[in-house]
Amino acid sequence: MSEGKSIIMDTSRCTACRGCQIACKQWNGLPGTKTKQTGTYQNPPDMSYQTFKVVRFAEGKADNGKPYWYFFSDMCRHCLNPGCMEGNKKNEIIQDPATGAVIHTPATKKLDYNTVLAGCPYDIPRQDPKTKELKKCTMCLDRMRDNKIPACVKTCPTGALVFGEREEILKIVEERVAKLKQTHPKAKALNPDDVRVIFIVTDDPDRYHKFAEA
Amino acid sequence: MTNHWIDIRHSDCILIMGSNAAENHPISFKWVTRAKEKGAKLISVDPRFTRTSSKADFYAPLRSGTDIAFLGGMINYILENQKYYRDYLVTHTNAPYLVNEGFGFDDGLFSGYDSASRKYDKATWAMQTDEAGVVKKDASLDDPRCVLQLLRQHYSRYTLELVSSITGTPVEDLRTVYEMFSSTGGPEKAGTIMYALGWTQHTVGTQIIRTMAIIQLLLGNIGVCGGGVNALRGEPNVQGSTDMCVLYHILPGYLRAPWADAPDLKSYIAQVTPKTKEPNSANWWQNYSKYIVSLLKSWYGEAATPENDFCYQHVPKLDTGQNRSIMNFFDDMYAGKIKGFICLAQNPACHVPNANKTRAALAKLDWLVHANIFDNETASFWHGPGVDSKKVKTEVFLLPSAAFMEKDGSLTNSGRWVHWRYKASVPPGDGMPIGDMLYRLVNKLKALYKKEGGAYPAPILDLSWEYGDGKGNLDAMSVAKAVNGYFLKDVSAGGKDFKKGQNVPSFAMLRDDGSTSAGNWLYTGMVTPDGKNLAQRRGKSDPTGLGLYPEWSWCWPVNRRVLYNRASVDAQGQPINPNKPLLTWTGDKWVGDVPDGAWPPLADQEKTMRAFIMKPHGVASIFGPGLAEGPFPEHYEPVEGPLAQNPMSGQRINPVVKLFKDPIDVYAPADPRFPVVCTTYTATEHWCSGAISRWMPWLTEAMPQVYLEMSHELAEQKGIKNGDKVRIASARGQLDAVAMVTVRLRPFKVQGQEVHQVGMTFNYGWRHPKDAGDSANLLTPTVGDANTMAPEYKAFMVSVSKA
Amino acid sequence: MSAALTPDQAASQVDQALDRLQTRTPALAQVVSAFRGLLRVQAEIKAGLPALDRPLPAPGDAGRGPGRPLAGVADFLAVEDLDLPQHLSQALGRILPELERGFPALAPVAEAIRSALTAGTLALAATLDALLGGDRARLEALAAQAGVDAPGLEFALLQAAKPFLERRAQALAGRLAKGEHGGNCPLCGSLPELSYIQGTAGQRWLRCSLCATHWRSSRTACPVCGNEEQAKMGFFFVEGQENQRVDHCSVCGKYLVGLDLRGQDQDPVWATAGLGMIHLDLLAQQKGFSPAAALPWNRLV
Amino acid sequence: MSKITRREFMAATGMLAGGLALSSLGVPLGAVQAYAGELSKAERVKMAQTFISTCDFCSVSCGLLISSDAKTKKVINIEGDPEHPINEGALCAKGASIFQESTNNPDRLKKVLYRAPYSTKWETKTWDWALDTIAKRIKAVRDKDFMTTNAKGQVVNRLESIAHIGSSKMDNEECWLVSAMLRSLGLVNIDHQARV
Repeated sequence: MSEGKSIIMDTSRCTACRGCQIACKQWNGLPGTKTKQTGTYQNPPDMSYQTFKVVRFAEGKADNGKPYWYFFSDMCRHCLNPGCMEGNKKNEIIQDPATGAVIHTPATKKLDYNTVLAGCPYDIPRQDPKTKELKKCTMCLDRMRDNKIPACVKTCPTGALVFGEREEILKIVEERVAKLKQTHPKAKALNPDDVRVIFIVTDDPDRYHKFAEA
Repeated sequence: MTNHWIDIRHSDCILIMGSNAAENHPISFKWVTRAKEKGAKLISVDPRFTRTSSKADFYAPLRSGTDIAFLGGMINYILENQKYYRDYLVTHTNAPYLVNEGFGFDDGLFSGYDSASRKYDKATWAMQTDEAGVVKKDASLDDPRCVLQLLRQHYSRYTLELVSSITGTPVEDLRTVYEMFSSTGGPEKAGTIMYALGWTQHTVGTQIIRTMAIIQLLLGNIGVCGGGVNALRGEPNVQGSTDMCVLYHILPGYLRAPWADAPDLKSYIAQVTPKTKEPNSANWWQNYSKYIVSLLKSWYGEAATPENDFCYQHVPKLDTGQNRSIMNFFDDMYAGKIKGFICLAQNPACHVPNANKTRAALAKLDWLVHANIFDNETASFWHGPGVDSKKVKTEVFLLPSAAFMEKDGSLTNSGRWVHWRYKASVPPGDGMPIGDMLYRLVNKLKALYKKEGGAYPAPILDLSWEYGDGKGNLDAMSVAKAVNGYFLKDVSAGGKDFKKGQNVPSFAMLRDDGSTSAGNWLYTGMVTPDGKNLAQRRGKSDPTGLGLYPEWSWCWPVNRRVLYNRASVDAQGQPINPNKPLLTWTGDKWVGDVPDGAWPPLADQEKTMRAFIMKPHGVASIFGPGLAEGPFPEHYEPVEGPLAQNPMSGQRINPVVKLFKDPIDVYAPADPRFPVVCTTYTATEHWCSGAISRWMPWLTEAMPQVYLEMSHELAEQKGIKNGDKVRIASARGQLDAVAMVTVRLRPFKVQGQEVHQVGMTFNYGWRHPKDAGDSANLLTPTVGDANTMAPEYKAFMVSVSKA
Repeated sequence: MSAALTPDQAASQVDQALDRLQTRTPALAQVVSAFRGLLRVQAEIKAGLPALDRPLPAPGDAGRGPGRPLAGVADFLAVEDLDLPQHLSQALGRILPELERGFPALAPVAEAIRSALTAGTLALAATLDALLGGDRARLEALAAQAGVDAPGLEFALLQAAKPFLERRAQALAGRLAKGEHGGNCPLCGSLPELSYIQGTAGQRWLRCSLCATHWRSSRTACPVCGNEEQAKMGFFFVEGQENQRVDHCSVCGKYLVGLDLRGQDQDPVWATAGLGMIHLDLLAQQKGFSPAAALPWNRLV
Repeated sequence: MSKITRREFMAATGMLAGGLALSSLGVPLGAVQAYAGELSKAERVKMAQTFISTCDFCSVSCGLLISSDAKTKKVINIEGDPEHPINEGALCAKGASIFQESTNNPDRLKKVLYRAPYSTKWETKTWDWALDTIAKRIKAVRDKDFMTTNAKGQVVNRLESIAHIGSSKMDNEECWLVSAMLRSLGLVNIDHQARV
């Protein structure tokens, strides 16, 4: 299945400048939430119905005893056959035929949140406590319909986020992983055949984020 | 910087130490990445594993305040393993110079130290000279009194084991860093250093940079593409504000401020003008008199005449060696000796060390004038935490200022490139550019003194001040032209004729007979004789292909993009590294970057000049007697460090550093009450004291509150979990913050014992946002570098406990 | 460039673009229908052309130096894989009915051209050479000889030749030097028809009004006269349609319509892009500015 | 533009074809003219200008293009300057936030504020009052404490009871003016961010 759009999130190029996190807020008109310092650079702490993208900071001790510090610009994977759709009653969660973007429509307020969440291997959907609607990244479907690229990709200064036809994106993923493997044997793409948003990592996926890989 | 931002891409090995480019100069990291894509290696040396370290090829930790030990070990490594570039040393440095027999070093002190006055008598640090006064040299570099041998002797004490036990850096890491960087020794490769406040903010700050300069000279990395000693300056126009010398000890163009023991211009010029007997030495500072007279003419115009020493008496004189830097006059302010304080676009209540003292000092003022674009902790000190406004007598004037995009003017970046910036918008409400405030204020002072007279009115009345646009506002372009300087009478120079009132095209044409003016000789040439402002240029040509962009903006001096570039060619004037031809001699002229002077290459014994034209003898100083604490950098512990003794010598701290005596200026070295080393730094999401960035909502969303980074080991010891509220206390003050327990900070093994290190941001202040926390400078000590008095924010002692 | 389209694909691409344009700005419906036929046919003709890639002679003085276009008229028209006069007459044959349908006032000109063609009194190659070389006298003489009103002949012949000129320019584009050029097309020397901003760096590109070549130009200088004084330049846009704008310059009195393509996924259909902004042309001309290059759809005031 | 010889292209399209106005080709323009008129009346046509500048945060001096409304002068957009050789159009997250340093940030200081001794609040004042008062304050202290000679009797002509700091957030011309003003007043307590 190589039609529709795809995005690369190449963690090896990300410097955690957090431009994507802020561009997503601005484009979707999401408010700057009141946050606290909880002992991490990562803020806001997690996704919510008001935060569709969070740059995750993960640190630990590498095999050579030196620290490592990985940055993971987390977002919905827009799966080819989305697990969250198992929670559908009629078609509250749809898949845009042209781009493949998975959209939680306002009708999701009728769904059982836990069933939908259970279907998602990446822990993405969040619920608005007041309206009960499920909210998440839309791959900027409105921008794509106006043949624009997603806001987060547009603002990324280092080329860590790339957008395009799925065919071309899969080729770029292959080239980048091959090059990275020369210096980082563990380099790999996460679930490239099941998801449209393909993360590239250079170490064990769970060192980046618990739900990095399905 | 000796080089510039784009030049970093030419480097084969980049050392980022004493700075954090990926977080604090993010776009400079683009050029580091370009260098890495061509195979360059990036080394990150920092007490903490930062975002820069996460992108480095090699990371090594070190304890705050031990940079000279770390770099001293590298000098020793370079010398022992013959990594140095011999011809470069012999040709361009004072390595072959023979030093007087009287010079020596014993147990941490150089010869000539007077412990009473805590100063050196530098007589014994002189060179051996022949009868004609020319320095004796040994080009074979073997004579035991030659500088290279003295250097070898001095740094032979910096063994890998001793350095490791001081810095806490594992021996293996030291060896790897030394090998990686010293591989750039010689002509084929170039290594560069990117440093910032991590180096300058120590009591040995200047000497840390001196140590790196020696390394760069040993490896032949100065004056070449991808080399140099490059400071990543923090503020947008800190280079310009330093050039214009808003500093007590220098006048615009780095001309030393006059001292009381130079009663007239002649004695001042004699005091400051360097002399040399060395052949082929341009000794550019011999032109000192032309620059000071041209400066006085730019200030006092017609009133400055040869008869009245060009108004030399109008300029205030310091007592010989008097130091009026910020910590000194805040000390006077705290003692009630300062009545008025003018503070423009700066937030001392947050960034001067020992904030409790600073904030108490502000309350002793009669009046405070503050101009800024947002309110901050300084302007509102009178209603700060724990302050009873009704008891504070200080009058405060808070003047709303225009931001940078609301006025015309120029700015100089770290790479000495001067950019003209255009007014794109208007300030809100009654906001006004600071330039306009100054323009109006001086006009009012002139009127007052003309009407009422007063103490010595002449300097105010004689000051040239016709910088208006005819409608009562400041015309920035007229100031830029005055800074460039004018011919004050018709003259022919450099084979051309110039009319009175035309701008001078180059500082080589400035005179000391009063026929030229120049507000800052370094900027002469920025405005052409026909009035064109070269800082506005946007030419994209790059004929050498080395990223010099000679037609983009203008850079001082005379648009030379890499300083000391004559060191990049051999005696015939051919580039020592052919694939980075910064400069080439074509037989009758130089091609490439603007050369450091048009003289032919060294082969032409008769007419040539040595590369280091700003140094009296034309060579760079491996042996540098100019600084206060010694011709060779020596490791001393921070004034408030963890160790009772300095493992290197009997001298625990810098022997010439100034200590403040007031009870509030307490220091607690090796004090069990404060066992943890602390350093301060900025976060990417904030900027300096946060006086601007803390007013931007989604920057505070990403970085909401002050935090303390600490190791897991220390956290366990104190029973602290990640996210807990902790209290950090020093001998001077305390502050609560959120604990960030991380693997990116680890305890150091120092002299066999475990020393803990923590770090925190200084970006916060009580004024805004409400719960963000206050300034880290409540903790920092009032002590500064022995030469510059840059405060020692980067290494002091604290205690950490659950709040 | 996207993979080569067949003539039908090219024509339907123009149709879809014009439909989208019409739904987004209904007021342009009549102008769109006037140009639809012409633009469809030109797209078909261009898609059907061979490579036209006969190399230019070694760059003589004419082809070098700033502001000097790469191609002289003769070299531009010299191709091996096409009989130009025959192609022009076929192209005219397909263009003329579209002109009659879209532009009623041109019916007599179309008629005159058809009869001149059958009578063999219209020297197509010579007329095109005179037109491109800017030789007014010769053009008027050839028009008179063919018994066709000169402005009408020039308009029709230029529209017929446009597909050829664009396809030929495509083949020669590889010879252009990288980096920035001034206001004139580096290939044929003509003035731009529109500008656009593209790429994360936000660089400005210009599109040639004659041969459709794209070249990079400074964002802070007037694309037509090169003026760099910011205060003498400006731009305007319609609130809500921020990705369309007009840049104007009071030094040369010219304006240029422009698109902000940053964040766009694909290029627009270039042939129809200018047509979608003629309300901006009108606003600019009402403010006293004149277009950088005269185009069929921008003489409005 | 350089002289183009006859054998090269002129702006061919500007020659005769320009003579055929759309209306003269029989294309009805009423709808377009009405639409343009409507846009102008509804003031949806925004006139603006773009100015060259550099970022006011760190000392890399990334190039900026600042666009502001031609009438209200309010900043409507700030982006990286694609032609600037150092940043080539790119900006870091802070540079991209500098829009909030403009008048679009409601917290920008707008009034001249004065706090009287022992007062608990700010009062609003005029510029003239403020600058007149400041000039008087400076003159009063200077006339009283001006030192012609030091303890050793050497001529010094200096004033030690007023101090100044600031600033590397000011332009070169402003820094030069303040340097000249302070020396003419005889100040020696002079410093700024370069040292801290």
